[in-house]
Amino acid sequence: MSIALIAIISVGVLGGFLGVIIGIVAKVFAVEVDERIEGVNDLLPGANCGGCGFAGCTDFAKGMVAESATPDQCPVCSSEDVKNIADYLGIVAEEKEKKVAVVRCVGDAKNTVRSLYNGVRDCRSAVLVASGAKGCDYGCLGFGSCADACPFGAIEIRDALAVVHPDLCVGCENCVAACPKDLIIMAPASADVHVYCNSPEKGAAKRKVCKTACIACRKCVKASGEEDHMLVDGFLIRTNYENPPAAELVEASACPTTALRQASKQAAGAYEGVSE
Amino acid sequence: MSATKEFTKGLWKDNSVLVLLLGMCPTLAVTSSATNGLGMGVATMCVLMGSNIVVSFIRSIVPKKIRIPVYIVIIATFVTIVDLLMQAYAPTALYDALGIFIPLIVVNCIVLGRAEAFASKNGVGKSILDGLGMGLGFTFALVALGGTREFLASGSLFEVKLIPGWTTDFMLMTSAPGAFIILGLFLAGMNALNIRKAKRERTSYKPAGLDCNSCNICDMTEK
Amino acid sequence: MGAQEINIPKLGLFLGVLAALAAGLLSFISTSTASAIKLNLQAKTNRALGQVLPEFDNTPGEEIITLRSDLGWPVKFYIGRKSGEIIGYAGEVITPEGFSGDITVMVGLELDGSVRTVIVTANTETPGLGTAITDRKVQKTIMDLIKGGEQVAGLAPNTYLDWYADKKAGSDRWNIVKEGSAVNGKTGATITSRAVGGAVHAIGKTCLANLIQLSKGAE
Amino acid sequence: MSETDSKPIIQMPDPAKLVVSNSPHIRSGENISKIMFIVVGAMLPACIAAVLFFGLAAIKVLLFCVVSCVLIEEGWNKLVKRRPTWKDGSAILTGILLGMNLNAGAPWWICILGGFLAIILGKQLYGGLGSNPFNPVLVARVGLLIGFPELMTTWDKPALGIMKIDVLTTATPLGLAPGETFVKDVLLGNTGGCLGETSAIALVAGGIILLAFKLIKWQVPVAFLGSVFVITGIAHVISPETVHSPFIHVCTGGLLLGAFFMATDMVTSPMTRKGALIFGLGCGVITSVIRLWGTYPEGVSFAILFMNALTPLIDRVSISKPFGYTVLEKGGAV
Amino acid sequence: MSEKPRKFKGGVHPNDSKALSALKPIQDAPLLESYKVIMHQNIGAPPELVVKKGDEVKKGDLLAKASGFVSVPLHAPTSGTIKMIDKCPGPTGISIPSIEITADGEDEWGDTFEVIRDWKNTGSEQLKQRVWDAGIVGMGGAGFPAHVKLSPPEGKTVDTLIINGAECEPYLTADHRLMLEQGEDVVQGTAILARALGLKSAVIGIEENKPDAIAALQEIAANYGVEVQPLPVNYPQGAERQLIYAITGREVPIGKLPMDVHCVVQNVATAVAVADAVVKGRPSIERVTTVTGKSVVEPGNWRFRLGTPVSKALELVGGVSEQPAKLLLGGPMMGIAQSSLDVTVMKNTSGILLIAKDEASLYTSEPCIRCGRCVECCPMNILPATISQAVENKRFDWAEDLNVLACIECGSCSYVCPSHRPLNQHFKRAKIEIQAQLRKKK
Repeated sequence: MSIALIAIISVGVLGGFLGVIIGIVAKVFAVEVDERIEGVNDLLPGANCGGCGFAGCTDFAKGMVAESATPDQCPVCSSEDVKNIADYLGIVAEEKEKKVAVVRCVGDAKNTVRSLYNGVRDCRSAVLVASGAKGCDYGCLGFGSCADACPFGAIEIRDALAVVHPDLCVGCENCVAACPKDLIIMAPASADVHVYCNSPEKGAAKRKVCKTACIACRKCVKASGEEDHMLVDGFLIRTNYENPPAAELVEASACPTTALRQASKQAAGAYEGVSE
Repeated sequence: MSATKEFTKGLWKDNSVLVLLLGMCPTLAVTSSATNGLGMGVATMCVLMGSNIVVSFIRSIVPKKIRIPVYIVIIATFVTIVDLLMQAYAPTALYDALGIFIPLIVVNCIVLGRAEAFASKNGVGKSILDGLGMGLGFTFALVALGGTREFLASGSLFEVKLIPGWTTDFMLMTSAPGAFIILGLFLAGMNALNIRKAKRERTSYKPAGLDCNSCNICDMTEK
Repeated sequence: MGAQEINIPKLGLFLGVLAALAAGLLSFISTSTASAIKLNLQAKTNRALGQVLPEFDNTPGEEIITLRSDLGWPVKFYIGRKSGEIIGYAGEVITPEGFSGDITVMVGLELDGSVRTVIVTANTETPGLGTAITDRKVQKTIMDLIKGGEQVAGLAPNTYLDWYADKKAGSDRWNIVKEGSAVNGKTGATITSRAVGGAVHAIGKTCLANLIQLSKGAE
Repeated sequence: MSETDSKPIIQMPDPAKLVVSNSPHIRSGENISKIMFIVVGAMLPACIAAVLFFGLAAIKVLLFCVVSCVLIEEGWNKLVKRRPTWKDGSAILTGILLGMNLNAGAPWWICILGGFLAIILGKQLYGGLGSNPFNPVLVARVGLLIGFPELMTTWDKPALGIMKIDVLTTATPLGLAPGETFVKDVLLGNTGGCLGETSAIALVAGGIILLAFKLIKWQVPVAFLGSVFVITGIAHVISPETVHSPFIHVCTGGLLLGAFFMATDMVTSPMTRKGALIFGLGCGVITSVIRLWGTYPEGVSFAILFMNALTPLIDRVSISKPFGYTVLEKGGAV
Repeated sequence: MSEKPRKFKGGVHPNDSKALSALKPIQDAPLLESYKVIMHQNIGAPPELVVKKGDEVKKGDLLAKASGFVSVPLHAPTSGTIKMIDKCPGPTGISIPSIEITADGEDEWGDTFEVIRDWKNTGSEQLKQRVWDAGIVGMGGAGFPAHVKLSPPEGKTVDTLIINGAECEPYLTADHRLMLEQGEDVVQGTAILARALGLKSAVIGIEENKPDAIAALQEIAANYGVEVQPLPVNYPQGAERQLIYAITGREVPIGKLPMDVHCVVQNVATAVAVADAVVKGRPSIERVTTVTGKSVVEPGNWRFRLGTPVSKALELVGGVSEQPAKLLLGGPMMGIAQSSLDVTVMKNTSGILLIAKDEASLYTSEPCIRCGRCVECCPMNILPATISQAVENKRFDWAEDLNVLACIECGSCSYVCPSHRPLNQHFKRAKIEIQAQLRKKK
């Protein structure tokens, strides 16, 4: 048993000695780290999308702890997540309306005039050649630069047209910068009805190149009544996102070019376009 | 998380070898045959469960500053116990094959990783399940790797020749490059399966432990 | 949260007690498995000796003569006896010339010093390559399992090791074919072949040089 | 009406059928398959020499390799849903080169396994043609060498004539003791070795074809062969009894095959001329080191694979300064 | 400077196909019923409109005046009525404002500029002003206002004027014909430009594949103190930097202008326009353009007025014999592909080219096999293959490190690429992205 005893004593003493050393070192070289950063980081979704304006979730967490950012800046967090973080940090969370991306064009391959483009399959490169070779100077090129930029897979390219899935979109705005035609806007998630056209040209010129362009016939304006749901902007109608219309407006207005659509139904592929 | 989930996560979703890429040293070194893989897997599983139990027991009284040394001591103790027990009671051939790798379980990051990431935060029951699941997942991965390599090398499995006419061994598979190649193919297959599943469910697949800047697997899911 | 209190004595005490506990546990297990491990090792040596020596009835593992080869390697000779008569020697040497580390070679020798059987008891050679030289392994096939046939007892053949049987070590070591001599070397495992050949030669030569001493036994 | 009738009908282009693309709008006649098939053509002399010396066995090996490479490539394309690529000729070329790296007596399954290693492991897993960091053929050769060391290092002894009854095996000249090989045999190809390393003359002829079509940079073979010649030459002068003459070193052991057809593989060698020179020198030095001090008698494959790994680095250091480069202007647009 | 010209590194030798139109004399295009003059025909700011719908204009009258220093005025190509001011497809594919003039058939000159006969004794400021007033831009393709190049900014001096008669683009013969038929104008214009810069002499660089033009100009040039320098045939010999190097041996630093090495380069057609403006008092309202292509019935060189639609130009040459693959404004190496026949001849339209299906280069983006041909032929000595891969991976910072900003978009790399990769498009993209980044930083 003496060997066992020697082992126990020597190892025990060694352990104790090392423990003391660790303690001393920990005390001498202590680094002040705000543990809240770690805590906040754990509460964040970890998407690293950059939608908050920081270089990633950890950076954002640092920003929040340093009070240079607020939890509601995270586009991915649900309101519950935001509240959790706010509670953790002991601040009051602001309610922020969730935003989703809207691609303001529904000129897909069937409904638009386009010439034969041959080159890099990327919108930002394609726009350098004959401005993208689409009949409409303002329309979606459909090469999916926005879909590439989306970290959440919320944009789908269907028939050479970018379609946003509002349920997957978290509003990080990465796609907005990616679109060379500046087609994508961030609209409140509560607004489901959008005018899917961004061409300021005259109606006739638009019709020549695209069957689904908004020709500013104002049927929707009339159908929406007196309440300013729809705004007239030159040869284009826009949704008033301050006061968005109800989903029924699409049915009621019977848009002749189907440029007025519901985002949710658009994502589900419910619209066929105009067949004349 | 339910108890079943604690158990099953280690088998596939968070498989320590095929998903988390932990414990590469034993994975690559001992999987030249299915038998070796099984032995190493079971030995690691024993250590993992033992350390998980003890760490989980003492988790509330361990001072934070010395938790890592404490875990190391516990793990090292268990490894030595396993080593001695194997030397005494396991078949000689198995001990000969695994002998030099058993002490290496001490620095197998799966064991320390589970102690730090799971057992130190959860109760004993859950920790046992976690250790068992992770250990089984590890064993499964090692046996699969070892079996594949053994079969590709000589057409045998658990040292039983399945294809009698196979006379010339393909030594690339039993050597270290073969280990890397087969592991790589396993990982690719694993990702392919997960991506296909994610596509079917229209979600994006994000491998554990990878951040969005380092790979584009999610993009692949969506196209 | 907040500033962390570091209680140095507590840390030391905790780690010390834990380490002591671990050491206690280990010494207990170590003591209780010691005999089994020793038996295991002995069994291993005996199994090896059984393979290289003719049938014996003493415990050669306890009758050992250690000599030096001309290269200075220690060669262990186990003496095999039957009814007190010496019936053969088993020489064991560890050669450092292996491709990936030491190779332990055991050679059973007749009384006149000619080689009887060669086995390799420990090696870390490349599986499938170097081990083709060193291993005597019976390959079971699926057919054997299905038929459930009895395994043939005895030593599995290995062309490379069996080549040395009935040969006496000359003054020069056995060179492999590629180097212009007769040892059957394996292509791709030249180094292993050479190392095993060298070890067998060292044992054989040491035995021949010390036949008289060996014939007297260890006493 | 009468006025329009008298005018000749002028056919105008249909704007809807006009393609828009970025400049330039014309192109030289080059394409990948043309390049590949010229290289295949350059392999022909060596193939013919192989058939002359090894007979039907050589044709069998070559055929097995080509067919298995093409089928495996197409199988993979099917699996990962890519369009067929065999027409670009790269798989055919890989097959021929693989066959040239095998023994005439190689069994059929070696060819198929080699095809698998080359196409899948060497090329497709990295993303297909153009993305592979290592020469696929050499990946296969080294894989087989590690996998079947015995099979891959015994060679059929060549003899003129198509039909062979008896096949003798022999070691590669570099595996024999110095002085046993005759210069004439080496030049014509009457020595042991894989299909593509026996006839020095045929290989050089192929290399000249490649150079004439400007498909390879002369810097690679010249630097490669030159450095091996110089280093083994020095070693030969120092100890003629253990080291072959530099001439034997250059003409055997797959060095010519490697220098003209393997090291010059476009995908895995540097793009700049300066880089090609560094690459060739590196290959030569490593080959010589392996041959003189290593355990393998040849070493060309390992040298090229090693330099393949360094190619991105070489590309990086060998960038020449752009026209009009001045340090001050770097990185700044005006 | 009669020493042998230096050969720049790289370059390609495409089949020049100039024989189609090289022997066809320049013809004057008949007057059309209407012209659509695109407002923005120069690099820099668009000019300001000075007419409105319904206005009567005479030939050469001002339609729009310069809106700044880097901007040139626009003049009426014929007499008639301003029909409408609307949008018309521009060469880049985007519709741009344009002025449609209905011709009255009179083709009557309005009050044009005073003729400067004695330009040899006229001050350089006055000559420069005339070049500006006449709305002259670089007619080789870029459309850079000519007067800006004649006005070196503070601290920069010019010692060499080079007139670019290389015409290295395949197919195009407009400059070649100009030099043959209007050699006097070319040389005179050159001398005027030299005077405007305060120089005594100038060099006209011509590729050796136009020996008749070299001979013709050499005869005249001596009278004006202008030199003619034959140049080796190698595309892109006519690129500014390569031309300056060939003639003077100076390398223009990346990101700098020819003026930084004391050189000014003007095109042959610009010289003719300058001569017209000074000696004849005419603004820049027409230009010589080659209409050619394998599928064109009668290729030729025509003097078109600005605003002539391509469809009308094609009618003049008898249309096409088969459907072409591409319609280009400019040469095949650097020209811009069009998808509409409504685009019009502009000041910098040196050619209207129809590329036949069998010679059209379609990009397929096969994987790069790193053959290095692009590296060999790049006249700027950069690594096109590597840069294009960086761009494909959206690593514009790598592209910048690899000096993509030095690229002159000559298209040599895409021309030789056996993988048919759209290298040039990648570089264009990279340059735009990098410049956007730099602007953001500022």
